[in-house]
Amino acid sequence: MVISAIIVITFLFLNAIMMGYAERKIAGHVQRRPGPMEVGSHGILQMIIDGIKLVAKELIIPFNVDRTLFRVAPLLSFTPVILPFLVIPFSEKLQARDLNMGLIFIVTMGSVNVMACLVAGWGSNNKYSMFGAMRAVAQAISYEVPILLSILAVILMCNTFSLKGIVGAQQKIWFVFLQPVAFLIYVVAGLAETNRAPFDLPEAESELTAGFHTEYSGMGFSLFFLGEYTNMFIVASVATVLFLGGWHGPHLPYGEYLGVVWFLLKVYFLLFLMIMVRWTYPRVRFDQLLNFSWKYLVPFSLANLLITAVVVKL
Amino acid sequence: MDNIIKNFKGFLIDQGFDAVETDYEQRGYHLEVVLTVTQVREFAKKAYELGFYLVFVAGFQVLADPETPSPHSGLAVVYQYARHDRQYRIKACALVPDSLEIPSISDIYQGADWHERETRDFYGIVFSGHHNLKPLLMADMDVDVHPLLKEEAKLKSLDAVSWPSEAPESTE
Amino acid sequence: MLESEYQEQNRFFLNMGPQHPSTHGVLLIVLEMNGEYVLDPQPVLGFIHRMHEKMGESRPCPGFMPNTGRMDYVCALPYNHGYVSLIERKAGIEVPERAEYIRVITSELNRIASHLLWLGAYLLDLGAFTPILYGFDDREHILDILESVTGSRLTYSYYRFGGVCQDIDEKFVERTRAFIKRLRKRYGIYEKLVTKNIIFIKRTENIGIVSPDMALRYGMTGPNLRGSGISYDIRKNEPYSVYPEFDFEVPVGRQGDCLDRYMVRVREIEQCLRIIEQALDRLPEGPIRSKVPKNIKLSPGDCNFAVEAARGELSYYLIGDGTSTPYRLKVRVPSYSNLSCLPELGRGILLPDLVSILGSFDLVIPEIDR
Amino acid sequence: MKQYFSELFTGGMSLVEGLGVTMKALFMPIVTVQYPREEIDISPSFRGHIDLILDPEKNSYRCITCGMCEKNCPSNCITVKGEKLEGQKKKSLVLFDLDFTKCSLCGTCVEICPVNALEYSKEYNLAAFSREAFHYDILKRLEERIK
Repeated sequence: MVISAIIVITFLFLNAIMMGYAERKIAGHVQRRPGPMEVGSHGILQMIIDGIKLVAKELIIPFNVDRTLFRVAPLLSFTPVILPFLVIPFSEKLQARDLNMGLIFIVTMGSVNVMACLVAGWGSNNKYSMFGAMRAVAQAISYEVPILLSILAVILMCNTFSLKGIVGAQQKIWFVFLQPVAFLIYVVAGLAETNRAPFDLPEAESELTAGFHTEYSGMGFSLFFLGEYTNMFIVASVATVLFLGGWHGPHLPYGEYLGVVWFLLKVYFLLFLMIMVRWTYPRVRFDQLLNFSWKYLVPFSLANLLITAVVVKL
Repeated sequence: MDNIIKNFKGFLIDQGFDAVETDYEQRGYHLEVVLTVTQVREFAKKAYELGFYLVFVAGFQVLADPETPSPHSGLAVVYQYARHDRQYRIKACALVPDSLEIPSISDIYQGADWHERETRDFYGIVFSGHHNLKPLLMADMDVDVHPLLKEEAKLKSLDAVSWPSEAPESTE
Repeated sequence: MLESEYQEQNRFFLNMGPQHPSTHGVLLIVLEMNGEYVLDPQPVLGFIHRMHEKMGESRPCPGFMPNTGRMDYVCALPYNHGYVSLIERKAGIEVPERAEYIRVITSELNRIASHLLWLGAYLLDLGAFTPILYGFDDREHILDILESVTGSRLTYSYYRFGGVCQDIDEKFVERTRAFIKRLRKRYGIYEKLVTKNIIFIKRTENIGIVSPDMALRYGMTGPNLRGSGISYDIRKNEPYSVYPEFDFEVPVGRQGDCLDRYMVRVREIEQCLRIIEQALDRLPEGPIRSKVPKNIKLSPGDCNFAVEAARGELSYYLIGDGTSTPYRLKVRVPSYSNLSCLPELGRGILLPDLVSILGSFDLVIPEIDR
Repeated sequence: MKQYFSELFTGGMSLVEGLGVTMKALFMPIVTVQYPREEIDISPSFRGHIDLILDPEKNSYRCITCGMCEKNCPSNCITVKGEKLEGQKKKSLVLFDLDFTKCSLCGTCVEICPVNALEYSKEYNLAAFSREAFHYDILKRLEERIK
């Protein structure tokens, strides 16, 4: 138990470091510049140095903040994103617990995350943070709906909430081909759920300076950072499980373990797309974001669900 | 020159404004108007009706002239107007009386708001009727510092900084 | 009644700036807000006020030359152009034709550089990170070209009374032509990445509509005015230098929203390229500097010169007193008047829209504060 | 209703197109210069701070200490001092100080010089920890070059 916990946490940090590095490198090349180049060959150690810097930094607690909430918020953002690792099936045999309500568990944990934004924004005693928090909550609430609806369409097709069961149902054909609309809706809503551009309104740099984590420095900030990347990983891996066939892929020796290779490949492909999207588009406005959810995503996912239900019944 | 311009000049002459056409090549504006303090708003209103926009409001300082018939404090305000549709630029100038007060035109041309505040900052000219005459470019604590006021020794009389009163057209 | 009381209670103030990412420098806007709605934005200026006008009055007129470029460092050459033309008009100095052509070419290059920088910065305000670096990529070529002839990259101080300080050569012409070709090829990138982008359109269309009457009342000029559908460009309406010899259009917008202001600037880049092309084709031979007296005397009387800077009408107003030092030098900067409409324009809009409007005005704060 | 779908479609297409641009850029070569390791050539007309021209005939400066540059400098950043040394007809330069913290690089001094004694240096790597470091003694710089 302890060992697997250590493995998960190590993986979390590694993932965040890799993602941070990839993000900066990809951003660099998209903008026709090389990205980090100084620390290590091609700047490969840059994120480690940055991590050390953040850890070593003084924790600044501004005047008049709610100290408890201010300190709790980074933990709140980090803890719930570890738990879903319990149920994610990396390959056929690499899964800590195959809960029969696995999907529900992940979705629940995913919505705890927004609490962190709210608490951080409220506790910071800063108007910009408060704006960020309010936006985060409104955004999370309106985007949970299309996420759940698009997930439901998949559930209808395989009759189980167990993640392993869902992957197993995609032995022959991935659900992305059967449920393309649900997949698109899930990815878009997932971007909003993880507060990534173009839906990064809670931190909206050019409007709210840094949104809910304006006042955070050092370790507090890096926990938010870790939380964000881990959350991205979870959203991408759920998408992989639900739509991209999980660990399925061309046959590998020791497939029941090495399926993890395919799984991670798919996850990181999705993450790559998410990064590219961030470095391409402007940010949407707040009311447009909500409108988009209620006017496009929800009706489409409802219609999709309806059609799925009818087809499955037939 | 077409109708609006003619109309405008006619109006100015009728109203007793002192309007002189000037050589554009030499001065960069077409019409020079000397306003009295009471005419400032009237002039702005007419200019607005005829579709002129306000280019800027600026002040300048010359030697004070306490003698009659035209006593002034040495401060003057320059208004420049221009048009969007044709090449026509007007310079209007008003000498500020001893009370240092001149009516504000910021309710006619909202753009004059900041220009007037700036002029107040630099010269201490008070624009009466301005809704918010706080320091704009200068700091709040420097309400009484007016950087563009010159020392007595450097001041020149109004005549010394104006074009010679002979019409410049005669230089053929 | 109840509602207004509720509104009253929920008002609060938010300081946007002077270190806010999207105020582009040290501009402070005190926002009176209700939730995310801006009730009353009041700009607070003067953080980098340097009293350029006083400096102009306290030294002989050639000494103010370098200052002009410091006011608007993004588009310094039109500022130089206005000032040298003013002194030339005042002192009756003739300028050789070749020098005027060079001035036009370099000024227009500088204008493109300014518009490219603005394009990127505006998109940065709207949350897209990449266009600014593409803009910088193109702008860098312009700066290289300008550096090869002026010797510096930002604050050029290139023009002199009666001409320019360095002649352009074949290589400059070649590089400029190559750049024109290159930039035309790059239009597609900007169009696909920005102009057509649905998120961008949604963020700018029908936002911050400046009516023609409002533009007139506030004395707005430049692309901000042209966005409202009024075709007013000093280069066309009050031609100076050799601009009347070139064939170019003045792009105008339809209704004066942020998208129109964006489109006007983007289309203006193409017009600038056209002017440069024509100027390069017709570039006359000859001297680049006329004989100018060592000590320029500014005769008594006032004089005005207006040029079209990248952001609008730039007017220098000078009162001479017979010495070589201006008695009074007023600089009318475009952004000052453009920004002054913000309190009216920004009433009752969302905070992100305010950012969008601010960005679309293309503000350069040192120019406003002078 | 038609508009609803057409907007969704054109909007979606525009997003895909935008992604295409950045995807393409991802695989294009980089255009930036890695400054401390790579350097680009400085344009020959680059205007750095001023330097005295080394006259090859005299193997010395051309300056006649007339002080025109000092007088005409808009920022008052040049100090020129000349003294009549023994056994010489003309004044010779004893101090040519440039206060680079004030200099606005306008080039007035170079242009006004009656004997063309000044040029622009090509130095741009200018950084120091104190203000005083930017008071360049140009005469000393020239003497170092002569050596």
